[in-house]
Amino acid sequence: MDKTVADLASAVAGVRDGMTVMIGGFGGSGAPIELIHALIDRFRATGSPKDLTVVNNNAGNGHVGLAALIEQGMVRKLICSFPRSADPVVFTDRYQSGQIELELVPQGTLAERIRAGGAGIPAFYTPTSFGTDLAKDKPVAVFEGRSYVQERWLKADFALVKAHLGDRLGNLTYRMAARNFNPLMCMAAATTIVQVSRIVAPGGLDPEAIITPGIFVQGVVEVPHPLQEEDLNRARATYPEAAA
Amino acid sequence: MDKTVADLASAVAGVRDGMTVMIGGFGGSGAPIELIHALIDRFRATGSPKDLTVVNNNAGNGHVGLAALIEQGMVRKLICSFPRSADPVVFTDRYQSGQIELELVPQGTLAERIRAGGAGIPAFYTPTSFGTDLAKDKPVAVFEGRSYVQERWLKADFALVKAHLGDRLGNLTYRMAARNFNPLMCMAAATTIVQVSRIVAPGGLDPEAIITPGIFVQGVVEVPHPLQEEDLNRARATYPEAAA
Amino acid sequence: MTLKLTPTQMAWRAAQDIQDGAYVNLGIGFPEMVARFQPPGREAIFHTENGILGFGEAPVPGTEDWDLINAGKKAVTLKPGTAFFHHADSFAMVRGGHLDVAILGAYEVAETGDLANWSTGPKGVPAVGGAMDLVHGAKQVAVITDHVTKDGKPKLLTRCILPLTGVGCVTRVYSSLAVIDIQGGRFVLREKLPGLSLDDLQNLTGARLHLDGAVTDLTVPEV
Amino acid sequence: MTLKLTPTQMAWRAAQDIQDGAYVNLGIGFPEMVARFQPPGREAIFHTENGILGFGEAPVPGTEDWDLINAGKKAVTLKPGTAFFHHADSFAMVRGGHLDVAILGAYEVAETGDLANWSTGPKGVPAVGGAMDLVHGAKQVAVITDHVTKDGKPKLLTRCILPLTGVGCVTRVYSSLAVIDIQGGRFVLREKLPGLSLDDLQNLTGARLHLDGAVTDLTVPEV
Repeated sequence: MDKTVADLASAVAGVRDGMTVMIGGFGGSGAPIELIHALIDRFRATGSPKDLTVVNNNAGNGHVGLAALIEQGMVRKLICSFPRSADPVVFTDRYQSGQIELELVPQGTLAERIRAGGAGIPAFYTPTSFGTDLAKDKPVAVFEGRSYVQERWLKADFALVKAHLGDRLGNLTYRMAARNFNPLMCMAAATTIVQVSRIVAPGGLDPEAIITPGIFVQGVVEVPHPLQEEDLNRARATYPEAAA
Repeated sequence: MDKTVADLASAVAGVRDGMTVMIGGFGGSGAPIELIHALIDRFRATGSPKDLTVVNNNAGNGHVGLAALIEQGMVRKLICSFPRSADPVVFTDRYQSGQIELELVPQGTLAERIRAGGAGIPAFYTPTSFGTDLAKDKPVAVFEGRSYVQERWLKADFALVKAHLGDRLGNLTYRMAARNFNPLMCMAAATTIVQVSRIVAPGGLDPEAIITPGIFVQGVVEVPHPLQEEDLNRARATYPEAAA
Repeated sequence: MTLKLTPTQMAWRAAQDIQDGAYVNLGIGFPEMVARFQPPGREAIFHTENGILGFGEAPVPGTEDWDLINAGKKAVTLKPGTAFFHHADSFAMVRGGHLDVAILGAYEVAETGDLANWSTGPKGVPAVGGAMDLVHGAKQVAVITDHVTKDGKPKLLTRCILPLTGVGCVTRVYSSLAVIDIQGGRFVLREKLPGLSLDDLQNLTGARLHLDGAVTDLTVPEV
Repeated sequence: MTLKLTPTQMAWRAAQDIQDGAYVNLGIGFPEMVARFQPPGREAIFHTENGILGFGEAPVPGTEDWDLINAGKKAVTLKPGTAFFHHADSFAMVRGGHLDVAILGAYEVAETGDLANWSTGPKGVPAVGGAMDLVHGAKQVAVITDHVTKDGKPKLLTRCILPLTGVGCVTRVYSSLAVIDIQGGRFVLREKLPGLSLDDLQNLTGARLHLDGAVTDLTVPEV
């Protein structure tokens, strides 16, 4: 069994028009910038994939990564908790002109819905959002005298994930707070594609410290020195690079 | 902040009559034998704690650990998935003579109910047990054309847990498959008491490899060479030791 | 002529259907033997409910580590790439549909795919373990079972009589006499022992056996 | 005489109530400043939604690691005992009641404990983050807020007008003028700025202030 993929283009080749794609990261930490840019490259060459529904905590920052994906017009709908950032102009403009749909989900509910999708739990109850506009039209139930909102699982066709180390079986570790939504999205997608800084031999990861066991992963591509969104934005980068 | 406790007797001193106590382990692996025996010592000295509701995957094996706790008559009710073992005579006798109540829960549902207790999720839906005797009287709902059973969270007054290494903040690692229910029970109990093989200084555990962050732990006691239930049973041990 | 397959032979037959790279959970007891018969060149990855993925064979006796056991509480070993996780993550793998195959034992299987394998009735101490989870989790749920009970009564039935483990969950039966798929609420015969007539097999089966294409010989080496 | 506390001073006051060993989540913005003012001898452990427990102060500028940030996307540092975990575990800590204190900002707080702090209405891009989770998770949910809006209108009300973040969740308010508990659906005044009369404070408050024991002076150093 070998889940390694030779290059970024092959890694994202399965993403098609209209799919739901979970993209890991919290702001720039744990954001799989190279995988996102590979999707953009294909779209610019072939016109596809487009009409994507993207699940991410945020809505991009500046003009790279998720913001660039949105800027290209590839995203029809965004499911997120916090579509604001230091430079949210790309999402804000499209949202306010009605070019992108937004499903706003409280952050903990978003995480739990994704986990539920991966764990085969179609619905659960949470106190979060009870009595607020975000609970509108959702079933409510009382347990032990307290009111809870029913939330549904969230699944995806693809997950694009950034990890730190990986092996050919798909076992993964993460780097500090870049872990965030990434391990959950690995569980909830039919096909999970991961960029790692280094591929190690099986046994090269401590079995006690593997955060994502390989069963949740379908493809692993090595990206040795991954770009960090924060660094790109401080350098005012855009993707694709502005014409020279 | 220092959660370390000097000795086993102090560690279990808070467990009182009628409490619900989660006890970690799957069979003997991860079973906190010394903490259980400390409870037995107190019961034999003071007549308390008794009328306990115990949550464990199993029902004890032989005459040590959980089996010994049951043999002492301290357990009123057991919530478990598999009350059988190589030597299940203690539980079997008491169950068949009506001296102990049994709530049988499918293993994955048991794990998820405990996690839900720890995560503030009062209820969730699972396909497990739909259409079976174990779903009797439980609400059923259809999601996306499939039927699911509603299950409720499970919480406890105390959790007795076995980990491998721990620090004074309560951060824990486990040893191989001795992890099992232990990290979940840490989350679901009002007071979690952990026996570890060694207490290390904060920073002595890799922050990427901490399985239970200290927020879920209230007490840590060092038990340097913990007994293994399987070894005790192979030596036909009993607790307390048969009179010489 | 083979009168019926041994449990070991059923395990061998079941092993032939496991693809390279498949994630597999083997139930306690006979199904555990499936791991011994992986065809050369295929690498299945075994999952156990108590939190290990990719474990290896039994250790040399005397070298057991009792923190490294499978769901049957038997000692196993590490392999390169083994991963540990807690019970909620383990059953997320099961319930979430991440396993390719689960192979379980059976008291009774119905043509509807219903399975009874956890309780023989109100007597004794009930125990369910992970069986009710496994039947709903894996993409394929296969059963290894004698075709009939010790008293010669059919175990493949129109409806289960014993308490159910799951409804409509079994997809394939490896019996001591035949390989049978469950499709659209029907038993579809795929393979039977050579020398066993279709009529004889039908007489030992508590529900109608349907044909859908050729029935091939179920031939298994002496293992 | 202090006319009103600065946000930094409110943060200082809130910090005085955090006990040794408390697990604390500080909302994005002003509440983050609370961490600076831990009284000597007390060690609170800070939680951030994006998966860190027990992180340290901001790093020296230029040494930031952008994989080590807080929920406000600001760089933080490691400390001995820091632990990382994923988002579902992070919100299990929140929703499961494991935090002792959450300190948040507010647009409006009602005497019922209702909080509005996520949306100023249908204009603009809505964003909620973890606020709706935090208000239901921590044992104490405190708010740091100016007592009145920039236009001088009360932010402490009988009922919130803006979209709610949570119902009946706030237990204490650290305002720029007073410290107020919410108990049994009432604002109970605990401390007020010296020199500010009860009548003047009541006039700046949109719901009745109740007394329950002595009202002490709210005295805060210039921080």
